[in-house]
Amino acid sequence: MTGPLYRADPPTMRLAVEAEGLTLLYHRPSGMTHVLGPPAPELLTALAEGPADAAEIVRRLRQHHDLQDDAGIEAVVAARLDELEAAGLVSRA
Amino acid sequence: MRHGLSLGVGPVGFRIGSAWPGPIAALRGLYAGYPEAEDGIADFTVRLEPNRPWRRWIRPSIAIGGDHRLPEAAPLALAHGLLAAEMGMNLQMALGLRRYLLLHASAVERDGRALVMTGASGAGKSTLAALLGERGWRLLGDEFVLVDLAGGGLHPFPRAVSLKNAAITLLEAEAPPERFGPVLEETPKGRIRHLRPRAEAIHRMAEPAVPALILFPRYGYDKALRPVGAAEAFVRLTQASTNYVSLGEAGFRALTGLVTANPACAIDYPDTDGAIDLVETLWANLDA
Amino acid sequence: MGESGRVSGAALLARLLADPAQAPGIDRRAWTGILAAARAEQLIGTLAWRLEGLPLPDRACAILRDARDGAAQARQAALWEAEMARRALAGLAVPVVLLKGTAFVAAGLSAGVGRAIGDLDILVRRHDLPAVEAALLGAGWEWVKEDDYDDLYYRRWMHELPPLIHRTRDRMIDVHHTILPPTARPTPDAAALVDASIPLENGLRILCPEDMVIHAAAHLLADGDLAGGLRNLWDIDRLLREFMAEPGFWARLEERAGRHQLRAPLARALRLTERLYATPVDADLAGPARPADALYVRRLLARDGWGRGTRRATRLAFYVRSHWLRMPPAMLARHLWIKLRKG
Amino acid sequence: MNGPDQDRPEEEEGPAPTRRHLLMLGAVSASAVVTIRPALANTLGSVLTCEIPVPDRSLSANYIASDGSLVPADTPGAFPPAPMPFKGEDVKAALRYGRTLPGTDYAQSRAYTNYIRRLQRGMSGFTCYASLQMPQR
Repeated sequence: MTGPLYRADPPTMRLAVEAEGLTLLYHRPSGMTHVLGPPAPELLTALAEGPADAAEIVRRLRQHHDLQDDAGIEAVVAARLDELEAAGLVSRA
Repeated sequence: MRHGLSLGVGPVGFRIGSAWPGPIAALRGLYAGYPEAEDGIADFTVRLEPNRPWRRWIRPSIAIGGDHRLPEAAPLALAHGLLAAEMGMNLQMALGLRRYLLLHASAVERDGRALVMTGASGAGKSTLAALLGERGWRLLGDEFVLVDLAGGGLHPFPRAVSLKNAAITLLEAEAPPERFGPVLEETPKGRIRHLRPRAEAIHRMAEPAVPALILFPRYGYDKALRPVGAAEAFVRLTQASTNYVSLGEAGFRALTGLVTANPACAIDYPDTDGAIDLVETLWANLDA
Repeated sequence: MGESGRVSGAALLARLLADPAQAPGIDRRAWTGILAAARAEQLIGTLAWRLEGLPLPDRACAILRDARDGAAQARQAALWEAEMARRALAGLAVPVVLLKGTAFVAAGLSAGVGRAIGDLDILVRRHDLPAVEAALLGAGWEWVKEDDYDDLYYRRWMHELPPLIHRTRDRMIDVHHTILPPTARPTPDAAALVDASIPLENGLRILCPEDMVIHAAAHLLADGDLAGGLRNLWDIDRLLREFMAEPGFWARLEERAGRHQLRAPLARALRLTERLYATPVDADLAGPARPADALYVRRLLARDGWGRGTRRATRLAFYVRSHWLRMPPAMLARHLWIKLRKG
Repeated sequence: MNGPDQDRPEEEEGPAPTRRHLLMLGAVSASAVVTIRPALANTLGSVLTCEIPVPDRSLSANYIASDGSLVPADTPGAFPPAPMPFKGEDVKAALRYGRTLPGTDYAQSRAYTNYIRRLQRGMSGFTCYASLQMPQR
């Protein structure tokens, strides 16, 4: 399937500090700070390879992680991408 | 303006102007021994002025103005001029400071290391700092803590402590009368009396301290202690800072540096003596 | 400067902006007043960049360094807000023209250096307004006010939608369809503004140089009471110095001002910027000095070294004038009646 | 005092982790992004006292209905604008403990406090109202 393509700024545009399973993230283009919980940082890492749709992002996640549960996985990823888009960390390519 | 005063508090210089002589005379008394703004150039201007021209004489009321102002600030009675000046200075700091990360917190220092306390107003951070400041610690500040953006050190901002209601009696038993300002009755914040910090705190106001412990105190609860992780401390301190967001990357680096390098604890306490004991115990065990 | 005690805070500020070389000679005691006036006129960042590198007292240098940092942050926030608007409107494929401060920094113009930037101002074609409004509302912007009279007032009489604010970023956007209220006497050619606009790399647009100058002049003199006028006039100085080297600039400026019915405000803006900032201007286009010019200068410099507005009567006169410019007399009366009536 | 963790942009942390680990995705509805917002309102209340006009001066041609909405002047059952802005402390007492605002009766005070509850960002009094919402204030 092909959904909308998402893209993220290159990782050099972000500063990240991990603490207690959360990621404190400073986004240079916006000057904004976000606190990210899983799987938001992993989605940004997956998009570092280049723009992708939700299905491709899931494929990239599987390369590096065991995913807890396959049912509804794309729906969760899509919901997190919406959040990241609203925060300005991800945009439609 | 007709009446004015130049005042240095820690690394920040103020010029305070007033339409009336009273507030300036009161400030001169309270801030005896403080230096003028460095180079005679003030970082911030505060104006105490009538909000309508006739308000200089008829039922005088002070509008708080200056470099930075908020249209929603409520005017104060002329008799509360010291409080108006304090609020005017606070407002400049909260809206205008960029040289340091500003935390709405109190801090005290011993052996070069600093204890930072932050919490909502009423949590007791100011009273605790004032008490510790009378009992062997150096008061760095009762309202604002300035975090150095490059080195992470804490710069003192030892303005006069603003004591409210019950805290006034508490401190009157600890500090000599000549360090107190007049009692201000029925201000919007209740009864207020200002306390000039000990001379040491003023003489060493240019000397920063290294942070060692962050506390989130809460007054009026059963004694309890809970370690606070770096992520939670980070989020709580962003909400205690008026300029975190506007400092951008420098603010992020300074604040993540502060919370990852220092332990943080939430403490609940039923009374002030209990709190002081708790603080001293935590401090003694810091390196254990 | 021995005479600095007798010169208004704003006059000293204007003098330093025009000629930064005077700054090292300034009496130490005058600095606090200059800084207070510069903050009140929203010119502290601009001043800080103008004086960068000059030998000044340490504390003045430190304060100006903070002001440069503050301006850098304002620039970043403005560009980001423009980017978020771009993302929200990208799907519409309509021309979106950045105006004022955001346009200056997006285009890298010297008028944007150190400039304070508040709301995001954009210009779109009038018939694109409903789609733009809907796209912004769908992307997290909300109305600031929910009041029928104000809403109707904006939609019928103003040159913009009622202001919108973003739900999470707390930033306002003003969506314009022309550069003066439709009720104002001059009627700029709004379609020509968009047609002549120039695309930036990211697809957003800026006005062409001549229209940019004319918009700045209209903003200063044909709309509003000259509050913040010293800053708006500085924009004009910078834009002119940047654009005048292009061959034929003054002739095109004259032609565009005629098309937008804004020759008189442009001429006065040229005379004022020459007077306050020593801008080299085309003498024919500026025209001969008028007696009222002195009144405008008086209003522009009505700020003392405590940052207070002075010259109450002059200010009031320009306030009344601003309403006069905006509305026909009958409408002005109706507007003031509704605004002033209290229960 | 910049710690070793935070001085480096992400890319210096090397390629994607080689060690596979279980990634918890959570529910669709669970939020994973919290944005830090300016905190002026939190601290404002303690650095100065503020006041709230009812209604916003630019809307003062209107009356305030009992649900706090703005209605045309002289609407039956609605109240005229308050002549003076209310002090933050008085508003807090009214919101939290149900006291009436100074110079008002019960119904009028309820209409005004309902108006204050509906304040939005950008309207005068909003920052003051927001600061009153903070715990412990």
